Amino acid sequence: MAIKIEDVLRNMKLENVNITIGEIVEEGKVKAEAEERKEVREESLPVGPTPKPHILDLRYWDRVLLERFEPIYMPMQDFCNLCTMGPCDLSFNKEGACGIDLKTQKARIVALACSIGASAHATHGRHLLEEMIKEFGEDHPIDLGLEVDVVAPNIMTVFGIKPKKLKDLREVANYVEQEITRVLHTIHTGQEESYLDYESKALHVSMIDHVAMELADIVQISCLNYPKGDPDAPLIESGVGALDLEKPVILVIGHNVVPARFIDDYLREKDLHDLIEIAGICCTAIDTTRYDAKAKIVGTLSYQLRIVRQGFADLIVVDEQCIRADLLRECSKLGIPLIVTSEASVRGCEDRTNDDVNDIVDDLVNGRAKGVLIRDMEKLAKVAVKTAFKSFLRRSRRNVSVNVEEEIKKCVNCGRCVENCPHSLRIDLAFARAKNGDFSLLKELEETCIACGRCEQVCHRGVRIVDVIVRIGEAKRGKVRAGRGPIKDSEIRNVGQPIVMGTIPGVIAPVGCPNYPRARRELSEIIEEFLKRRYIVVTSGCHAMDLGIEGGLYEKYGGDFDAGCLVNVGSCVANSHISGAVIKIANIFAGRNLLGNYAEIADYILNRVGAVGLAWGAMSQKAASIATGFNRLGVPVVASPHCLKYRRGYVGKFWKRDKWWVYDIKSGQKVYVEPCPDALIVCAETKEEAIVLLARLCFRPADTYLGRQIKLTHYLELGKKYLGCYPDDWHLFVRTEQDLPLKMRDELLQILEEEHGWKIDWDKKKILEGPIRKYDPGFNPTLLKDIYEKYRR
Amino acid sequence: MAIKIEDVLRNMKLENVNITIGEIVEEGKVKAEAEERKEVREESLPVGPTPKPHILDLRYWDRVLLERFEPIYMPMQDFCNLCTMGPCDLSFNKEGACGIDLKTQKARIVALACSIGASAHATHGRHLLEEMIKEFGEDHPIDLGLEVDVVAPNIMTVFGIKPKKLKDLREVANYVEQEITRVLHTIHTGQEESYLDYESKALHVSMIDHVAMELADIVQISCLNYPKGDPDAPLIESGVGALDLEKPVILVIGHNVVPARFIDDYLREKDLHDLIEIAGICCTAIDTTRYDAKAKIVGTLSYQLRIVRQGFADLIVVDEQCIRADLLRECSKLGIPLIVTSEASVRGCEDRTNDDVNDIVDDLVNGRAKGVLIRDMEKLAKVAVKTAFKSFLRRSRRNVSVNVEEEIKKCVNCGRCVENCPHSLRIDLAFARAKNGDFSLLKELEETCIACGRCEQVCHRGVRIVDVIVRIGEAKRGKVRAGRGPIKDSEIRNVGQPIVMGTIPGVIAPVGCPNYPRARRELSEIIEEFLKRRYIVVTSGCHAMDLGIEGGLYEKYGGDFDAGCLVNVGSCVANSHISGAVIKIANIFAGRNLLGNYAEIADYILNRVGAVGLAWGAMSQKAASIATGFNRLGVPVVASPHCLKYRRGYVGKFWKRDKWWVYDIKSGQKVYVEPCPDALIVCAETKEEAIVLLARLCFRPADTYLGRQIKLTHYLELGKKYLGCYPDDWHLFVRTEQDLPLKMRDELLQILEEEHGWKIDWDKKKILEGPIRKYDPGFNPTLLKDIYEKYRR
Amino acid sequence: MSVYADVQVSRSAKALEPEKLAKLVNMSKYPVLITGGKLLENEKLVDVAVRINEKGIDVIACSASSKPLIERGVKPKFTTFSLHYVTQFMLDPDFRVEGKSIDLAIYLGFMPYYLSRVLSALKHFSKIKTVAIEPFYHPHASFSFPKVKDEEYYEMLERFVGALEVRV
Amino acid sequence: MSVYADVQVSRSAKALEPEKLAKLVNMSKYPVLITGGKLLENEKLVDVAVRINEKGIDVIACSASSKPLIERGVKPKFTTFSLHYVTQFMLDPDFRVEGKSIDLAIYLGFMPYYLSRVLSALKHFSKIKTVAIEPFYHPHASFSFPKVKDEEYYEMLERFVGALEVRV
Ligand code: SF4
Ligand code: SF4
Ligand code: SF4
Ligand code: SF4
Ligand code: SF4
Ligand code: SF4
Ligand code: SF4
Ligand code: SF4
Repeated sequence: MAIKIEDVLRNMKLENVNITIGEIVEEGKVKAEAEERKEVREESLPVGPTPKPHILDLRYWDRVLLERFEPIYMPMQDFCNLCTMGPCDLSFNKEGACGIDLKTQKARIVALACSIGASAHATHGRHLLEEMIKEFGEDHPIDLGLEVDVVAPNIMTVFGIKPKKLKDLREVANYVEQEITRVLHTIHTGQEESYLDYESKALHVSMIDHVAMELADIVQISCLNYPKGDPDAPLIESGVGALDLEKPVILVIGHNVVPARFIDDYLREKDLHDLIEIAGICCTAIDTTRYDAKAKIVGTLSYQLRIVRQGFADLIVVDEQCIRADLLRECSKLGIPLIVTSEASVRGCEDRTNDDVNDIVDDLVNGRAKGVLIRDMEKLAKVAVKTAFKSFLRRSRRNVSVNVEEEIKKCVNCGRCVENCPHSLRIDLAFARAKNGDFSLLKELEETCIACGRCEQVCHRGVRIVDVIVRIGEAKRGKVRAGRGPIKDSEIRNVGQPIVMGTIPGVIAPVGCPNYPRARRELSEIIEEFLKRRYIVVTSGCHAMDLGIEGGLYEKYGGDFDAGCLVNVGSCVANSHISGAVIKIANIFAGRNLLGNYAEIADYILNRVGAVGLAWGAMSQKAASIATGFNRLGVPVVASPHCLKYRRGYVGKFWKRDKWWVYDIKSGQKVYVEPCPDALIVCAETKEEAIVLLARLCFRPADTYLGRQIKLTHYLELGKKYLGCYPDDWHLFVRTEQDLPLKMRDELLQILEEEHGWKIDWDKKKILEGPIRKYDPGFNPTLLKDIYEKYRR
Repeated sequence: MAIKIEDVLRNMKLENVNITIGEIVEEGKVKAEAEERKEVREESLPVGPTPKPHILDLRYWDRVLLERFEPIYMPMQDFCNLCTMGPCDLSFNKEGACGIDLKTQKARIVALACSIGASAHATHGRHLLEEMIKEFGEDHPIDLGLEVDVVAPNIMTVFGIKPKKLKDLREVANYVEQEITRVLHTIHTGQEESYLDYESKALHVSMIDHVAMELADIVQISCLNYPKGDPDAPLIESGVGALDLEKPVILVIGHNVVPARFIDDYLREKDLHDLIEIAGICCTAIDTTRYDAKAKIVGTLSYQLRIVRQGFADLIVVDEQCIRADLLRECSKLGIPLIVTSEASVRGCEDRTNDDVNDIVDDLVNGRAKGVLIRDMEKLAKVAVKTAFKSFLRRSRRNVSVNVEEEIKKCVNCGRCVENCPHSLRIDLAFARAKNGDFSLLKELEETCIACGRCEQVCHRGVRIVDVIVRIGEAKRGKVRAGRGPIKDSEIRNVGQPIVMGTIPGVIAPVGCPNYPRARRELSEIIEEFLKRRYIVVTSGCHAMDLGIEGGLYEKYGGDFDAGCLVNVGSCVANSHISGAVIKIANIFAGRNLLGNYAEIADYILNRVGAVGLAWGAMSQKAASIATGFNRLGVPVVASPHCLKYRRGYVGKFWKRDKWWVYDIKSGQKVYVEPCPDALIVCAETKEEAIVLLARLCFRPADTYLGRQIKLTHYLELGKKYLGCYPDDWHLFVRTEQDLPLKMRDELLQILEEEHGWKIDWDKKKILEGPIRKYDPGFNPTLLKDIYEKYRR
Repeated sequence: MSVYADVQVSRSAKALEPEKLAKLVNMSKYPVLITGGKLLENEKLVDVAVRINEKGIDVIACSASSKPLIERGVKPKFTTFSLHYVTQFMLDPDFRVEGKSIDLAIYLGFMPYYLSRVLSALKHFSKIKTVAIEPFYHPHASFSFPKVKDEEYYEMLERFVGALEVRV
Repeated sequence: MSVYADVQVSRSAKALEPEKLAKLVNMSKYPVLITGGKLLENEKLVDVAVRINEKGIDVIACSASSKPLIERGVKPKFTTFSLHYVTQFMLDPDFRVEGKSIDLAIYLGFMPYYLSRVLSALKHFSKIKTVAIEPFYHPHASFSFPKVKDEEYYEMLERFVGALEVRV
């Protein structure tokens, strides 16, 4: 008896009369007033209690979160060897020579990972800022288009200013670097004694990460003519299959658009634009195509080794982050020239910045230099283009032939590769079957392999495992909508109410790295389930690529930020527009002041905005800080099984009733509430499990009964579909019979009575006893005493 | 046939005629001219090629260093699990899933450790700077006393300005934080492919660390009325035995003087100064006694647990870094109140900043609050003093009794504790012997134990091992000269020439943490050997304390920066005065321009200034960055056996002749030189080995023959004394018969002929053939092509 | 006299024969079977889980493995919470399944690296005994199947199920 | 079918009986004995080193252990370089001691944590075989004494020295 969502929606319309009461009304009113005073606000915005917060300033909010969402640690390593008093055996939560215990040590490592992640975006942002100031002047306006007035929600909420010009961002960058340094300081031996305080640091530096990302992205949007919140940003030709291999191919890899942009400009300037393919891997791919829609996206991190091994890249230019640490070795094996451009990723290459262009080109093409460092971007562009043409002429000399059969024969099926494969992929079995002509397992292997190369490191028979795998695959092709940047204020105005009411059942944000095998395939399946159900889907980074290349979803779903959309905001740094969008709901829709008002905003989001992140294969330290930054803002994240390796989750216990309470501003009471969301970061093993979990984490205490009905409908349906039954805890989300989907109401009431012992008035079909709390349309929850007091006054 | 150093010196005087030629003359001249133009210089100092360098700007210098001083890696761990693609087995230099190999991964960890170290000092410095600006205004002058004109040699050389007021340091702090963030960024998965580039980052961020330390220390000296280069800084009562236990004892632990200072001020203000003991552990001890010579130094890190367990501390106030991570747990077991004050080290304590003083005091004294966070230093002072008095009244209630005999009886000599002891100390044997009434091994154990508590973590019999050990020890007592801060310009003027000539045989700088067992005892033995031989000894941090408390050396040796002195510059951050002093030699004595001129200065130091650091038990990440910062500046460091756990050394190969060359500015040629120094950071196992090694690393290519004679004399003597023979490589340092100590000349010439096949003209007692190079008094070495070209012009 | 302790691993699972593992389960007070995502792909594992359940051992179905189990008539005690949640619950001494406290957990059908983390958490921070009946040896479990060849794995499962006593 | 590889240690030393260790040394082309600081405190170890040297095995004396050895008539090939230096040299395939390339190194008398790092470096980055005849089992060595009780240690050293053939 599947329930059709359309029916529910239709039913709801009938009942759609008296819902604009209570908080919704209040918020509407506040909003209207706020709108009127917009001009005034611009000049004299009030500043909240915590502008430029340091570690301790928001600790009280962290304590609230950590009380509910208890950290869970899953050590990767029983020992610590961070200082020379070690190594210390901390197993079973013993203490090391400095007195630290295992849990605290794990929390310390998490805080460190988040610091590294934040430092990556901070450095990226600082680099862009200084580059753009050099080029455009420090008075260049920050401009995300006419329809984006709240240009920097993260910066406003955290730092407490609304930046107008590039120069305003310099003090933001200083602040970001200061906070990262301060958190890093705490990693030093001999500091925290409680894991809760390291978690507070992880949360803090990850919030800073969102500020850093926002800084980076608004700089590049403002200066580089990227799409500015455009729902119809162009569709980019993507996938290996999209490349025109008749042309020289310049492959750009990394996260920073600057080198690719100079090459692109140079090509246009010299009218060579149509003669060369610029193709990208990882976030540089996304940002390059925001700059020039004719550039192409090859794919995600797991394509790096694949592409190199295929030998058709005539030049590789790398910038920073997420670049394989064997790229120079791999390229030089095939004679592919490599240019490095970033201080972060020099790879031992000689600095040739001051050399003659032709000398560098010659050295690269002839293999005298395997890779070179060029720090001058104009020179880089010249060298890159010349090298690409010359190298193209030698492409045929690159020996990339693989005798698949022979390689397969070499294998003795010993399984050493499997033990070393991060996914324990059964290479041995795949090869064994292939020997007998059955290539199905090998095909399957190709689909799931992340092309990391660890298997090859241990094969004593020298089987070219990755080469075989690459040879088996087909060149994928698809379209990815170019990263549009921010969500427009008007869009927020439209969806704010349905999101907060719950009538848009949720915002699903797939963001992260696809280093979970099968992620490419599974991700699209998960997301399409939600697109069909008209959730808002907003994506970025490598996940955004996969949804296009593997899923072909951009062609099917619109780019407006509204129910059933698929919005690609951009590269990793564009994640700040996702956190920014939820912040903007609190501001534009609900009229909450942003400036220096982080805790209030996060509390608002946690209780009202049913947004959930999905990191189906997060890999990097940046992924850790991005996710943790969402967490501090009150946005839960579902992660792939690999993410357990981050060692720490924030997972609440639904069965501990006393953990789930809020202050109700309306009634003036502390009330127990349903446990929603009941985790801030939690892993799922299968896509089926992830789907149900995502739907579950969209519930919010402030849902209206209409919203709750819709959310419950999806949750129950998805439970039936994927778990084979209604989920264990659906009844916890029922406050009143009105929360129950109309068509299922009788059935559900019966279950509540029989299985959960609730008292039902069957005449009126009313629930008499059972729910955690009564439904009150004016319910106005907060977890913060100061917010409670402020609004009670 | 021991040679008396006095004889050598006497002999030298006879020959002391024609030595002020060559470079020495040149340098002298330049110096004189520079002096004359001082006024002018002040305003229009030339700026060298690399002001505010970023990572890549000094990479060329790093490459020079790393070419000679090859990194050696000693993995602590075969696996990497820094990202969720791992864990990756990197054993035997295999590559992980991101493509990184084991060496590069180890270098990455080193760069990370140095970043953490630098971030600690940076945050400390930033905190002091903002605190002092708040109190003294941003125009408060940077003032290190009349005799210190070059106030900030590190800042000048790296950042390229000479700061005059506090506000000038703000941009320095911004730069420091930016650079740390940039280096941290490179730790992110997927960046470097070559260990050399991670080493370059480690070197860079460690150079930044010295800038950060200097910033911190000149701020506190300028504002807090510390000794300003005073050779007669007061002698501080130190050691547990120095405490007056009839008074309430406030114990301050950490690295940041601010909380202790407020308490001290409050006591003076309220005339309670004589009624309370303020005593410190770790660097806070040093800085508190720079502020108030009546405060007392208890000792180093390894005293933390000892003191707590003895129960006489009536209140512990901690700030940041190097604080045991079990302090709150340990204190609360005995009912010792704890106040935390720093964002870095909150330990789960509640923030009571806004509470009533009496409430906090009551909660602390009654144990309702085990520890509290107080962020307002004025309130802290009040709470601390009240709490100390009240807690003092309850001191007798703290149960610290240990029945040593009973504990010893409990032990079954299973050895589990030994396996878990970082030093494999034979607790089992010590207890076994003690059972039979022989306490000698237990005494020995007490001497070597660092009181880390790991043994107790695993004893299944619950033996109170640390308590027993503490009970066995006696309360040490000694005097430590208060940290004097910078070396005066006039002192540099006096010793610059003898140091560069070599007639002061070397500068030995014991800096670091004493977490190597026996370090306390051994350190003093090592250092006294050099004091007797009239080396300059300049010390800081925990080593500075040990030399007083254990060695009693301050009372024997003077505090002027000159031959045979023992100068304590101060806490960890005062290490910058040691790097600063060697920089000042290049500037004040040799007239080299400092501003933005790092590579030239470091090259000068490496080739001419026979300064060597000694870290006899370095523990922390700060120790790593301090040492590595010295290394980039051309100063080698000898470290204790524990320091192998830093995983990386910089150790040259004396037998690879082609590694040891310089450009000679005078002759205009590339010349092979003696391999000196032949390591930048290298470990020794025993104090005997360390002594010989220190003497060996004092040789410099630019030594005059007089200097070389003296250095050889010590080296040969120490070889005989500690190795039982002349060292293996002494002949490599002989360029001419004049290099040979007069009294030993015949013997040595004979050895050179017989064992090394040198040709000797026995009539003239001249060496005809054999040395690596001829001695040339005008020899003017550099490793940098650009410096060579600059001075050849 | 002893190992110099810088080999960086603490307690490793005892690798036991299936019969011995079953005996441990038989001796436990309230054992549960926790099932993972491999049951969605591998009918044989579903079968094993069903038969373990038939011996009277409660099932907690993770990773959506409830679906095939329910189809085969199993009534899992939980169906909705991922292994990450379930582990967090189990780490809390207050956690009860219908009033009962889990003292032993059997794991079947999980990705190895995923399960490994969970076993590590329980090893360090709880007293619950963990038993991995997986095709990989799991060092962080209390007890694990030994390293076996693929073809032997199902036979070992058979032996394990066979040796389980029916609980009442 | 196999171990799930997150136990974080690679190859561990074979713990062998003294006679077997001696046999390995006998079979090597150019073995050296490297001595450490414990010789300054422990006359028995000096004795062992002297007797190993008498079997024709060259000594590299680190940590100032040359002093007692020279007093007993040993002529170490090196006296001045710390173990850190010597290891750096040995990691270089060009390194020769009087023209000879070390293929096996015996370690005696070092602090366990200090030696452990060195053994780890040689294990990962060289082909030289390392033999630890120390009172602790050294996992990173190629071969090591097993875990023994204190009193047995000297007896094992005796057996080791006894089983060494005289080299010519
Ligand atoms: S930081 Fe603490 S636990 Fe880690 S190695 Fe150092 S002393 Fe041991
Ligand atoms: S390691 Fe090599 S030989 Fe062994 S199974 Fe894998 S591919 Fe085959
Ligand atoms: S390349 Fe593919 S098969 Fe090989 S180890 Fe990596 S993920 Fe496994
Ligand atoms: S999503 Fe992850 S893998 Fe992809 S570019 Fe961003 S950080 Fe790198
Ligand atoms: S950083 Fe590289 S080596 Fe380390 S765990 Fe990640 S993929 Fe493996
Ligand atoms: S662990 Fe305890 S019982 Fe065993 S030797 Fe050490 S003190 Fe004695
Ligand atoms: S407290 Fe002393 S004896 Fe115990 S483990 Fe630490 S150093 Fe060893
Ligand atoms: S010397 Fe080392 S242990 Fe001592 S205070 Fe400084 S960093 Fe801490």
